[in-house]
Amino acid sequence: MSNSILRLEDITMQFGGVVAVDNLSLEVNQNEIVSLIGPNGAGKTTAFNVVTGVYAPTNGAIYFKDNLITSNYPKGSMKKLYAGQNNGKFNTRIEKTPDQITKLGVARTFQNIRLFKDLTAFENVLIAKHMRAKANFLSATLCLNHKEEHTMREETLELLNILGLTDVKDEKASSLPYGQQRHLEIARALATKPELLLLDEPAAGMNPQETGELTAFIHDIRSKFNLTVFMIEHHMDLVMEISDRIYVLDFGKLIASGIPEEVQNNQRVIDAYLGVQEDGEE
Amino acid sequence: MKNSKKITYSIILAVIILAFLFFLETNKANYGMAYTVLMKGAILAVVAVSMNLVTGFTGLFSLGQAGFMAIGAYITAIFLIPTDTIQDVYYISGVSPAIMNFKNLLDSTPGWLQVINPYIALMTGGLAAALFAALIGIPVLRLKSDYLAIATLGFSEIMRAIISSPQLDTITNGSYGLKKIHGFSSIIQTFTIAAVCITFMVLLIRSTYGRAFKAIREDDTAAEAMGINLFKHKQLSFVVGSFFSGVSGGMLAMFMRSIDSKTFSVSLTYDILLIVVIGGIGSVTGSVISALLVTVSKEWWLRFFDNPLYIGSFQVPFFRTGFRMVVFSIILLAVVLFYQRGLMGKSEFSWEKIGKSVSGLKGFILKKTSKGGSNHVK
Amino acid sequence: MTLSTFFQHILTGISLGGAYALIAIGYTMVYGILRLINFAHGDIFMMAGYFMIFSMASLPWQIAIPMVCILTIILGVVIERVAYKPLRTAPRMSIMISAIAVSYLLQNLATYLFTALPRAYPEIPFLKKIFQFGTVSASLVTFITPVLTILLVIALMFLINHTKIGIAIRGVSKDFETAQLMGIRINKVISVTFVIGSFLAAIGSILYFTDRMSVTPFSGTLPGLKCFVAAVLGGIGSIPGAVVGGFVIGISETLLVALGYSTFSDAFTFALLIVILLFRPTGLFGEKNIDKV
Amino acid sequence: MAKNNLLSIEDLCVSYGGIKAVKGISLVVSEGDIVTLIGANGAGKSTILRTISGLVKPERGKITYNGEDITGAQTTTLVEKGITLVPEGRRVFPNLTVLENLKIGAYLRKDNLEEDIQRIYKLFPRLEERSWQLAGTLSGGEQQMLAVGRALMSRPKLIMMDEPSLGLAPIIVNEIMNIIKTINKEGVTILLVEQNANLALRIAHGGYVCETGNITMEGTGMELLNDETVKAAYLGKAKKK
Amino acid sequence: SSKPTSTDGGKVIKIGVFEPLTGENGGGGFQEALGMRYANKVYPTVEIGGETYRIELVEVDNKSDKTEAVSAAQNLISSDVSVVLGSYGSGVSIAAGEIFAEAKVPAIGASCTNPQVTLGNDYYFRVCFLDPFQGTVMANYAFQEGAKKAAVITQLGDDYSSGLGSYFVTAFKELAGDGAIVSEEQFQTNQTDFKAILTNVKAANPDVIFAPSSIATAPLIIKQARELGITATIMAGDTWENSSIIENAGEYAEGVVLSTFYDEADPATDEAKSFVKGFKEYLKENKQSEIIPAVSALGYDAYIVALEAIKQADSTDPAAIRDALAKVEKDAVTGGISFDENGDAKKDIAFIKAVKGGTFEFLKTITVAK
Ligand SMILES: Nc1ncnc2c1ncn2[C@@H]1O[C@H](COP(=O)(O)OP(=O)(O)OP(=O)(O)O)[C@@H](O)[C@H]1O
Ligand SMILES: Nc1ncnc2c1ncn2[C@@H]1O[C@H](COP(=O)(O)OP(=O)(O)OP(=O)(O)O)[C@@H](O)[C@H]1O
Ligand SMILES: [Mg+2]
Ligand SMILES: [Mg+2]
Repeated sequence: MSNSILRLEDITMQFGGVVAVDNLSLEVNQNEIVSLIGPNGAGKTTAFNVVTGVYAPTNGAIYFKDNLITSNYPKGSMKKLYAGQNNGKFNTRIEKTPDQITKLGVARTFQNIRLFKDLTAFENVLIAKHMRAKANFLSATLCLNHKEEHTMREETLELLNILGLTDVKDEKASSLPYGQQRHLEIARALATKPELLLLDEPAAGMNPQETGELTAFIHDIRSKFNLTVFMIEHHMDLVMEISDRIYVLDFGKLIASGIPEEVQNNQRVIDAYLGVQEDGEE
Repeated sequence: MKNSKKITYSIILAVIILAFLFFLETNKANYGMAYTVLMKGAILAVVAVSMNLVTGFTGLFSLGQAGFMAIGAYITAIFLIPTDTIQDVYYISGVSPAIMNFKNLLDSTPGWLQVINPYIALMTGGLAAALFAALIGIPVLRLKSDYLAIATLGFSEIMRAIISSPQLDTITNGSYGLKKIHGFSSIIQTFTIAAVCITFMVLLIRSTYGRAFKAIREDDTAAEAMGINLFKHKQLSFVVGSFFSGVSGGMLAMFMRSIDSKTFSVSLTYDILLIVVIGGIGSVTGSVISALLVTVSKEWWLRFFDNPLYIGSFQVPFFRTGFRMVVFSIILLAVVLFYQRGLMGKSEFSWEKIGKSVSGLKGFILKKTSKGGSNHVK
Repeated sequence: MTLSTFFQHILTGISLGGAYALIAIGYTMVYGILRLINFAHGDIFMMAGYFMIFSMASLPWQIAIPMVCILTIILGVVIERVAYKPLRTAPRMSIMISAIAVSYLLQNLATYLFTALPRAYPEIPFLKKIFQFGTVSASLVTFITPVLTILLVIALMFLINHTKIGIAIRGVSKDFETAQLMGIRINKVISVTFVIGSFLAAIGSILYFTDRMSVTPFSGTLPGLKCFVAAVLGGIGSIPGAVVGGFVIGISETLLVALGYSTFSDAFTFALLIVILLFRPTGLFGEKNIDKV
Repeated sequence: MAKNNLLSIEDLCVSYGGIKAVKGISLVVSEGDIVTLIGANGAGKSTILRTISGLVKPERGKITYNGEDITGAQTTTLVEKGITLVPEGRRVFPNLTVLENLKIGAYLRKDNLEEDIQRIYKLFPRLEERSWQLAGTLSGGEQQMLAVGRALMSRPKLIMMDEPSLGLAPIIVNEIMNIIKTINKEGVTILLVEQNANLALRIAHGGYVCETGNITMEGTGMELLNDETVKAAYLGKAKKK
Repeated sequence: SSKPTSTDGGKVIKIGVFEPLTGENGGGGFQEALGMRYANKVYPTVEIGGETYRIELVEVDNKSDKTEAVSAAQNLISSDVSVVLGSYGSGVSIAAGEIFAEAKVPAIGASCTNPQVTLGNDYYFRVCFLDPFQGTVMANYAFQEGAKKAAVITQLGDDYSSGLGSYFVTAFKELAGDGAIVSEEQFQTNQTDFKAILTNVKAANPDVIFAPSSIATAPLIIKQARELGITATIMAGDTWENSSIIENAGEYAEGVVLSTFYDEADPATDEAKSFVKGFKEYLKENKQSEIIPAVSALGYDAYIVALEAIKQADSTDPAAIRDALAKVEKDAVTGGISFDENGDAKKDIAFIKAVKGGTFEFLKTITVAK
């Protein structure tokens, strides 16, 4: 038995003529922190979307804890349009909806924050607990589940506490400053009790100082919740410091992978993504 | 405020309302207008809250209420038309043997069952509406916002066309409608049923399922990513909402005592939507208050606009028939423009708020009187 | 059904469809920019009918027609200013209720002022000229309607897709704030939309009522609903969609009645709509929901 | 320096409902300069820019542009006067194509746009590749490029950018900074809000530090860059390596 | 219109006017109410127990809407009316019937012809004949005039239209054979386009078209039929005796045949004579066309029958008035009125009229045994 928690096998995602993800294979191991980087439009977010079931891939398969959770091959009009590889390799079709995948233990945050804007921070997190609640709708309506309800609320408070949001728990999500909204998104994702957490640009819009704090924080939650973290990020400080391994995408294709030092010095990565670092900045 | 205190207040309020209703019931003859209008308001409150559940809390813009109400109303009506007059009701095409058999079967049930017959009728009406909702929900709930609205509106119109079609004359009495429907025994009964329905929906909204509904309303993609099965929850909200629309349709039939397909046209849905929005989308208390207010003002308080008004011997211009509805439309417009988020917004009634405003008022009065006092000294 | 009966039906359907299309465009355009189902649109159309009655009472049709267009446009723009503009930042539902309130107001005002009795729609002589082809007979308006519809739509499509104001209209529809940052005066652009929508409603009303000959305060209700359905069927927000929707509904409705299903003609229309939406959840030409995750 | 003050703000206060977001700040942007505004999340930077653009009405204070009082003026009027804002969070028109988005950026211009469009394409080749694509389906970074490109289309005198590097790949971030320098050399005045304070201060003539609605520090780019408190709070370098 | 109670202090008895003044039937309801208002003008007072009571009309608008009818009716009860007149449109009358019966206030329908209005309701009376009678009359007339094939057009969901149509069909089939109805078409409420229906009718080539419907739809049907080249006689029921139809349909209306309750050209009673004269003036005052709508005459009759009952009961008590009504006999505008055990006027004559030269011209009377 391998210790991989997530494995993408030859994933291709094509929108009409645009091949956003091209024959991508990668693996994330239990308890690792892995980063996915690459130029804008390289297909990183799309890869996350495929993993979380927002899109069904055009071709390829995904394994979560060695179970096949997604598998697809070109169909309909895509048969003609398909420009990727490994055509014919896959012949089963498994499409799970995002909620089913979350239930399996994969949670995510969004590149463009998507909180429940009009609800309080507390409600935002509490809602994410709904999935694991056992009460059916009648017993919940008739308040026969107060024990469960009570634990849900307790756990929510605890999560808010961990993320430093206790003070603002009764404020509307939309009125929180950006940084706290990002934290709230993570809290909400954690409330679904995931084993694998996908973070899409968690440090976007934060200053270097705040980004630095995020490093420690991600380490913390990994150990506290026994998580695996798979992250997209453009802040190289954060990525290089925190990642156990890094994958680099360009035009949907994997162009490099390995430990931070290897990637950092890979010429293709420098040309396509990192650029020449100006002095003083790293 | 302490919980126990809140409960005490609530009980006191409930007792006051009950006493008031009891008073109305015993003095029905003198307060007929209040009696009728409040009864209708209570019925509309049920359907308004049910629409709010679906549209306001789950974000599913549904305009099918009239259709679901029609289902509930017709089923309730068939239950509640006395068997001896049923032939008179279906005076054109006669009554279908199936209904006749069913009525005879009902009449042969034990007495206690017949006593709760109206409740069974309403339940059945609600369940039938819910069943229809479940069926059409499967294809239709995939649609987004206005497309969903128009599809449900379409369903409601289809329902109406089916009900009024000559082919169903022996069941729905087609164009002629159903009459002689057994009504409510008292206004207390109406209010009790309404209260039970609304309480159930409030509890649902407050439960973990209700929170999931709100999540879907706020952002369905995020909700799905949080493990909420969109279809299951949308369907649940839609079915429960339709159940209560059906029940309120049945109640409306009991209130009107005679119904026909025209009653359940699109404009009924618009009227309900109006109540919901005026009250505040996402506020149950808002819907209830607005249902009572809108009904009472439209059908009672504003009526004087329809009659010529004299001040001395001077006849005030504009006051004649039809003016009431003009005024009503203008008031409506003004309310929407003034209260953009409805009377209650998204907030609910709470004793805290009452407490706050009471103490605010007290402070205000105290200030006034103290000012007045100083004036006095001068 | 004989061939001539069939042609007669087709003619009726196309002409009805043309009038529907013109009204449907009004719905679609306002929706396109404000995301608002302008429930009052059918009633603007009805009011245009009354305007024509009163204009023609004292004026020749050559003057009455432009006059009706102008009055209708003013009505549309005033409604926008009074009832919708103050609600720019309000929830969508509130604007919709405002629209319903305006619709009630127009209906009630018309009842109050003109009574609920139908009023005869004046005849515009040349439009009513009757043509006879064998047993098929139709007045000129029957032919003019679809042709005029198509012409107006082509002009409109050009406006929307290839002019600055067109891009602005589409831009404003998605984001008022950013549109302002581009230097677009959103109120002006919205007014332009209402001008176009009301103008088409006026033209539609002239064609429609000339063919149907009397106006009541509720004359706008059913065409309003039908045209709204047409707009949704075509994909609300899309102008070619509204036109196709208008014709589809006009023709299918006529043919259904022709086939003897008049009881279910509306039901079928809605059923058709639902079926189409199931296969194309945003109507025939509606833009897909671009909500990138 | 005898530079003309293009934009000056005195004692500006802004609040949302009851919450005070900006509490009496003053700042000056000289013509031809790059001025940057840095500060933590929620400090009120975006609010300042939005107020200058007329999207938010100030509670108190005065904004002067080119010697003219523009406090509370309409957004469109300000655009006509040459003030453009690249809003926070991209805000491209999702239902317009990339090309249309660029065109709408030049809404008030009546001359030929072709040259400018080509210039933008040269700056961001990705946009040319995707000129037909609906902007709503672009990736985050592509949208950000489009937002910057769109703002340049109006040939503004003063361009305000709210975190233009948000979500951009490092190589593009450098690129954007170069672009800012270039257009500044062409005579455009720039007010820049950036989380990447390091880069921003490096190219800026002057800078302001904003904290919970107040300006706490100001100076030239280099001064701030070398200031210990700024280093500690915003450059994130103090403890590194 | 009436003056308020407060100004003159005398004794007052209230009569409720329950009519749709807005909504779908607003037009007809208005005309019916005009008849009542005029009657009130002619007979503003009544002697009760030796005292003169001023009669005050209390009008409420039921908006042609059943849901609103209930509260509108309740409004009348709350205003302490002694008797109610109306309503135009049977649906609202039926809905309100329960309320009146429960409050034990008698109601007199003027033109609501549906059997259900009075059936099983001891408090509802009416001064007009009933749909089954009217439908049979028209079928008889058509058959007598030599029609062999008839088409019927009715409005879905409208009990008046559908009911009348259905009685016509039954009667005509009996007379002319089962295949005599060559086309049965229905249309939707608010529909304005009848071409598709009419094209079908045209294809069936009937001798007569029976199209009972509302005032608003009538001119549309007539004009569109003629435009399509349909030459068959178009016939309808009482609602069509309304000048607005002639105004709207213009010359197309020529030849349209309908059954109605009375004939203005040949006033049967003294009451009728003075009514015709006075009411034309009144119509002029109210800026209406001078053709007297049948519903106005019925509205007038309902009022004077109520008046007669009040006199006979010699009381303002609704229950007493109800009992008086059951026995009342009165020569009214539309003929002698007395009620049978159901509360329906004992009328067995219908007047057939046709549109000629822009007015309704009397053709003949038809009597059918009920
Ligand atoms: N729904 C869609 N339709 C068409 N094209 C799409 C769609 N979604 C993404 N794309 C295209 O696919 C490519 C990959 O997009 P994706 O969002 O995955 O990029 P990314 O790597 O996350 O970039 P960034 O770092 O800028 O966020 C982009 O070129 C984008 O334009
Ligand atoms: N629409 C709004 N309603 C209520 N409060 C708001 C709103 N917009 C901003 N705020 C509040 O105003 C304050 C300043 O926000 P602003 O967006 O200007 O900060 P910022 O400096 O741009 O932060 P960031 O770096 O996160 O973009 C914050 O506390 C924020 O929560
Ligand atoms: Mg991305
Ligand atoms: Mg900001």
